[in-house]
Amino acid sequence: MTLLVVLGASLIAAVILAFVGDRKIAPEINILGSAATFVASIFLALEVYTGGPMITASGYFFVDAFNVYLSVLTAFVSMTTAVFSRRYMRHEREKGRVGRAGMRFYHAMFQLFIFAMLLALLTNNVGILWISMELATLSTVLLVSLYRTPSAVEAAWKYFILCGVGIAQALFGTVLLYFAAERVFGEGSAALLWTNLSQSADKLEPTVLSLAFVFFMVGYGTKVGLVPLHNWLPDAHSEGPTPISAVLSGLLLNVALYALVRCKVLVDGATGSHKAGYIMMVFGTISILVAAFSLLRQKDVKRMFAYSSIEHMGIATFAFGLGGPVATFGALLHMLVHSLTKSSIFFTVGNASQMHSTQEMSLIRGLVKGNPLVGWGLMLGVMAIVGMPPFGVFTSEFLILTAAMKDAPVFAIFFLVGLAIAFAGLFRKVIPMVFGAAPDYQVKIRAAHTPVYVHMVIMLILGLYLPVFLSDWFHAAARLLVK
Amino acid sequence: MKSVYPLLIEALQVLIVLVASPLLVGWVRVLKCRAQGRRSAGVFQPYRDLSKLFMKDIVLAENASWVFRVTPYIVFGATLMAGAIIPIISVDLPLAATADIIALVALFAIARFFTALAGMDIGTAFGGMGSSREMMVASLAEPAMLMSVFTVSLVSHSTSLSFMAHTLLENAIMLRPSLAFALLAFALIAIAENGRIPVDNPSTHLELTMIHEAMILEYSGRHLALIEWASMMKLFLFSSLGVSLFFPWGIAGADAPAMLPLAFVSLAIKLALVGAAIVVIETRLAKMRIFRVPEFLGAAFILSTLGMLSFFMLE
Amino acid sequence: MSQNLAAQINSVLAALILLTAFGLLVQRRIYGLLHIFAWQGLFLSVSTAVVGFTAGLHHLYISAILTLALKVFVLPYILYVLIHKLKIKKEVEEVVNVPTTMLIGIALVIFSYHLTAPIRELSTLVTRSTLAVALATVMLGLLMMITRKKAVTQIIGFLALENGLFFAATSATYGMPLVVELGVALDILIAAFIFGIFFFQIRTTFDSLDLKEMEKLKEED
Amino acid sequence: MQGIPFKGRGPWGRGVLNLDPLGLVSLSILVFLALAGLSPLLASRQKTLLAITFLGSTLASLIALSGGFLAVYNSSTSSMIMPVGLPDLPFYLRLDPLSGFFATVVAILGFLVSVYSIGYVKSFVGVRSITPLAVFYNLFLAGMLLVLVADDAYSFMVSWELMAAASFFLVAFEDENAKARKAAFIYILIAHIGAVMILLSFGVMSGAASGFESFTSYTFSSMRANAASGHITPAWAAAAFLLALFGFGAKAGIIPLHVWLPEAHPAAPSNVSALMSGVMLKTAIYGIIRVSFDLLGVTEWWWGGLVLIIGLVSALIGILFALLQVDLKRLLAYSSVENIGVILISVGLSMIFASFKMGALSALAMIAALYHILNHAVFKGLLFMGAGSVLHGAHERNMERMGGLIHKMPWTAPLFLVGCLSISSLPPFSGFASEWLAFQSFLLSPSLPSPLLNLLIPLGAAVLALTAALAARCFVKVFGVAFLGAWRGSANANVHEAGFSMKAGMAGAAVLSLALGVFPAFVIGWMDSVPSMLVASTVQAESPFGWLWITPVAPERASYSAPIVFLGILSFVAAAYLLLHARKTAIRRGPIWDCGFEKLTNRMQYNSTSFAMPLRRIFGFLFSIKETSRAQGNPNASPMFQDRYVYNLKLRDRFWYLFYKPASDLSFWASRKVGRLQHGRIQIYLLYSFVTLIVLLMFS
Repeated sequence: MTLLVVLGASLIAAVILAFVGDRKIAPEINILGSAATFVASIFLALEVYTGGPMITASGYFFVDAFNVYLSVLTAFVSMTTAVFSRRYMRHEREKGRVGRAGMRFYHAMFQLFIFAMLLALLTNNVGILWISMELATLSTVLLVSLYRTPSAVEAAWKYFILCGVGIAQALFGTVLLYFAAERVFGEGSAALLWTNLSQSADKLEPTVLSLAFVFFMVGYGTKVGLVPLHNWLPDAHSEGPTPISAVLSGLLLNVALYALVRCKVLVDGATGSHKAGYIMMVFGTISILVAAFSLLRQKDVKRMFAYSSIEHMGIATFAFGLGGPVATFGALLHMLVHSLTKSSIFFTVGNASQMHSTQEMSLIRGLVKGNPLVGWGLMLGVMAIVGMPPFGVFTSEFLILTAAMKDAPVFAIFFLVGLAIAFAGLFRKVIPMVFGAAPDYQVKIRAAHTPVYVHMVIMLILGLYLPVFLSDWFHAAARLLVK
Repeated sequence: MKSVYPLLIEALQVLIVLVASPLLVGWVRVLKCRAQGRRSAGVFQPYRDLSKLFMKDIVLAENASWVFRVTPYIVFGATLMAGAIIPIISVDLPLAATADIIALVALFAIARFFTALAGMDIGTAFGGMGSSREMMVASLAEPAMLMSVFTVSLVSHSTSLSFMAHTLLENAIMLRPSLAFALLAFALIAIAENGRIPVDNPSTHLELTMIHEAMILEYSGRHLALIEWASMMKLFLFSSLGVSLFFPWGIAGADAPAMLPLAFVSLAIKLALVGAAIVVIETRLAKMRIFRVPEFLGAAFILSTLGMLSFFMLE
Repeated sequence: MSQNLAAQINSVLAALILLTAFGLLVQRRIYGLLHIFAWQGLFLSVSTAVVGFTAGLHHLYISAILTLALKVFVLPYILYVLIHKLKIKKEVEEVVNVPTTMLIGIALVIFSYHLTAPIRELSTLVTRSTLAVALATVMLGLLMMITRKKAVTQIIGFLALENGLFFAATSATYGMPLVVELGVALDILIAAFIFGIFFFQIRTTFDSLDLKEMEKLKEED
Repeated sequence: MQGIPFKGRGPWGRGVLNLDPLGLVSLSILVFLALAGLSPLLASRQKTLLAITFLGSTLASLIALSGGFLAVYNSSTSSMIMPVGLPDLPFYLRLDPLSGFFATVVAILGFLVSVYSIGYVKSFVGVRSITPLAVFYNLFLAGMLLVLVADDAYSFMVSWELMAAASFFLVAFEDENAKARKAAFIYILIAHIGAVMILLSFGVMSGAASGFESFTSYTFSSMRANAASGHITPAWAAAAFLLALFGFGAKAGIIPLHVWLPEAHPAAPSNVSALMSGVMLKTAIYGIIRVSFDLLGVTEWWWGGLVLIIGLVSALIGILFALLQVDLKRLLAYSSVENIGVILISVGLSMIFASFKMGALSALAMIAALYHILNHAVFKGLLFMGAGSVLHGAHERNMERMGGLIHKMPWTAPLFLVGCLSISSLPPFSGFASEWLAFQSFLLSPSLPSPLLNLLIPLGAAVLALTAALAARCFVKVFGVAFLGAWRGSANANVHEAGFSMKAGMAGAAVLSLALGVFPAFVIGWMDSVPSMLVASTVQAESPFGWLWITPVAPERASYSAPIVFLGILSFVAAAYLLLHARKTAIRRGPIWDCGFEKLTNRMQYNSTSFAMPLRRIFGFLFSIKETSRAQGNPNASPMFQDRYVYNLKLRDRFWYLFYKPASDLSFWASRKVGRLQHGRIQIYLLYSFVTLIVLLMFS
């Protein structure tokens, strides 16, 4: 029941918003919709926490420790993003970067996007998982090109084509999976239910599944933004409206990684080897290194943080590939803290670039002088994202690094290099942006600071005092994922 | 008696250092004049100089601060303290236990530190130049000195001066390469530390060649007297340290008051010989350019380190 | 109709699909591309129907009809209208010249055959060896997207790739569950509308559909 | 939480009242954190903020001081568990003599500097907001104390990075000048890389245990257990040691990881640089000792050898660089590199002895190291505070424009002189005592069974001696150029003496460093519990009037009685003074001798550059020196008679060009190459995914 509310709220909101259009109350409805989703997801979480993993009668939906926290996270971040985008988009509207149709489209598609992601998280059917991933892509494509600037259109086109092709390959993987499962469960959707598949994964044909994993890897990996499938990501993040960049790198990447991990579990079960894990480790490490080195040379602030998202997705992928209880725990935690941190960073970056009406980092200066909340928000956010305690990212990287040092010391060296370079790249750009004197072209804006600092506080809490229920979930999920 | 005897020795020793040091300098001067075919002012001239200076009034530089005025006393005190801990005539010297060879080097370092500061206090180019050069010499000579005495203390398994002298006295005369190296190094360092030719010339006031004299150029009256006296004591102490470390024979052993006269005589002879050696060196050699000095001291440093190495390798 | 016959028909259709895939690679005129693409869709739906008939799976008929509607009529029509409206140049321009593309294509076919060889035995009698064709079609579609310069041709390549997927879904595995089929069809439809919108956006912003216009976003040195 | 007795009720509840050392230290940590949290609320009232913050930190430091002192004094080990952190990895806290000793060091300097800061920071009030300073100053102190009491990898890393971050913001405090920002960047970068290496080393040490089935393998106790039970193979142990050594070394500023130090210390406010140089570097030494002696246990002698060599190199090169500096605080920073080197020399010796199971000698070297840590904290703090009050009184950091400050700053000058005397290790001041101990432990080395070491160690002693002599020379230069002579700067500079609290802070440090020098026996007796905990043996040999002497092994080996030497010098000086002042003699002031050249100006004095010139001639090969001198005026006049000459000396840290510039160039080159990936052409991107697909298919 709650599950239906979780899924339904955003869908209904989307429909309503499609009709409300550019009215004054549209943002409020937007907030309301995602707030409802969030509340419902909380209740869902409570149910799962008390009652354990639940599966709906039809078997189409399945909620366990792994996806419940991701859906709560998704609902939460979408809510804060809605709150943030209220003022942000109003400012954009006043500056005339978005038209009436644009606003209508923006709000409706935002909710649709949330719906797609929640569907992808909660469904139990690997086929529907694929469909909702595709839906998530399609619903954001035109949001990326919302500003209709040449670069925006180009970015959106690349996003569309690359992710389309990638996701198509994921479909091929799904087909192969079904092809193998059909022989065990017979035809019909029973053969696509993840629960069934995971229970009797060892019966599945290993050759087919290892073939299927390749397609899953390339397919969902494209959406996770793993190098060398990442090229759409920086463009899409830098050209879209900031709230969209926030949810893209905060949520969509997570969901894609979630899909990939779900598939990896099946493949591991079938092949009984650790090959999939190694593939993921290699992808993760390459992503960390490439992203770190690309960070060094960025001029556009949102682009830079897009690369940092690639780096962190690489870390999480690496950790999932590494396996083992601690690394998996770290990876799950990392997905959580990264999305919180990165979305809050995008909020502050959005405010900063509105203050200077540019995304050029060389023109953004003296934030602390201009607006201490924005300045310190950015500084703390960056400290959090590079893994400085007492923020949550540190905790996850602590676990992942120590585990890596034990199980894969060779990778740990690349890790060290990557982290160092990324740290240097971010700090050498951010310090002059935050400190120093404020330039004369800096303007005051009415920015929403609450979302930023709410995220900060949560990150702080996660870094200093990880709640018991979370760690229980993570342990449960780790047990689920580590065979 | 038992308890008084060491105190007597101590007092006697301090007295000797105070009184005999100008004599040594005088002796060196006399010999030098002879060697260079000049008429000398006699062995006791240094005493006359000192007393004259003590009588004179003081002219202070306008810019001189309290550092400048307190320096002579500190230099004098530190040097005399050093004199109180080097066993010259007898090994059981109570104060010898309070400060070992490292402390001894440090005491000379204090004196030098303050002299250099005083040189910079008045604010002339000369003072600064003198201090700079002095500290350059010192910064190379001091480690070399430590190395060479360390070699001795490795041989004698102690850094306490009286114990070192004692052990060297105890065991039979044998040729140790390490000690030979150490002695050579010590000789070079002693020359440098006391500002003798070829490193420095105590009797010149030619601006460009001065080291020690440049620092104390502005001193006068009793200040100058104290500093001069201290430097005489320093020469005396280095010579006597050298002889008591490397040629300790004749020095009075543990509570053997009977040996004291003999100790006196032997000390006198040894120091006379040292003086002669100094004269020979100073008349044979010419003062070297200031930037040759590092090479000179580098040689000393290498020698002393070689001494230590040879102790580890050969003994 | 015996299994054997069905298998023969099916493999013929598979061959035809592969042929059309190659046809897409060689064809130099856009309208020609559209026709070939429509033909491919037709073969696809027919083979779906055949499989459904032989296996007695009726939901496959639905997907066959869907395919027929979408891939043979709707999408080609949309594309036709767009090309007409936007006055796109009628010649296809490619990055790599045709013979090379062909050779690569051949190599890809061999590769995918080799790849699917181990799982041929698992496949059912009727649809044996069609998986290789499906994979080959997917890869040829990808190859086409890589080697063509125009947005339109890329889209066609993309759709051809989708055809390959469908073929795999239907022929190799007797079709996915109906929900999935419907969902996928829906997505394709949305995608079609989106690229429709895109063509206009691109056209208005760049007044050309040449992808060369869209190479601004990069790490400049 | 095996092996950790749940002793000591924390600072909350009745815990405050009982004198559990850990309770006291954690109480002070809480006070610091509370102050940091409080400060932003007072941002509007800067004056009250100033008072509350620094009085509060003074108090907190005293509490920590008592705790640390007690822990060492009755060599007690107490531990407790704070219910924060990961659910199954709470913060384990533990205060043993080792951490107690370092906590004492931190607290002592924290106290003195906090007193000093009351006056020093006042000069910022009105100029800029001191709120960040107040916040991060307290966080910084809290972080350092936390590092010392942390007893598991997680809480250690958290507090370590807290310390780093706080000091980063302090370095960037005067953020409008780009140099400070750059310094802060370099600092935080190197610190972070070091932190990651430490993290990896913890990973090695804990990973060997339970294979991460549970998080409790992150506790230090289980790491100890691993090392003891031989879970860690020698190779892994070596890896852990090396990672830790370089991780901590980056923070300690060993050559060649020192480059951040001379940038960050001048940039930071002087009270902060006093803390950074005085105690923050020591936390790194703490880490090295903790990991090598406590967690891993020294097994291989080459560990000690490596540390020894690093120490020697850092000491010698550090002091040489220091000698050539003209910026006072920069010079002090380089001298900190030297002192860290000196400390590491003793630590290395101690490790060597420990690896050969020579308890007594190891303890002696350890004591030498600890003693020098304490001394350096005090006198380097003093010197930085002095530099601060010069900066505050004369608004000048460049020694070339100083001089004669002794006349204008009658208090700062003598206090600074005390600092110079003890850093030049002259008796009876504190520096000498530790140097004496270090030399003793060198001279006891012949009993080592390894011939290689027997050759290495004399060289080590030589280098140490050379370093000490050069240090003396360096600080003659500092005091002589800055405080003596005549003012070289602009004529209308109004130089004024520091305020009361600043004088008080410096005076405290000066008295302390004299006391540490005169009564070493007490100090050693107090800190003997540290080596007895680490290497199970102590140094102090029995002798009559034990408090009067330090007699490392046996009275006949060596003995040093600082009080008597002090009294001796004093009495001789007094005697001379009294005797000479029995007769009244006039004292006239006269002009200095200008050897006939009438137009002497203050700029003709020897300045810092000219003082160091002979050294440049000798050790020039170590630096990258650019020396230019050209004549200004009418070109057709003979070069002899130009109206002015301009001499320009550029002196750079060669290591920057040896390691760091290549590294950054390399990474930028790599990023250019990587940037090519983002080519812009969508076909290329599709090709990437195509190729990826093919490759993966081939491998599957």
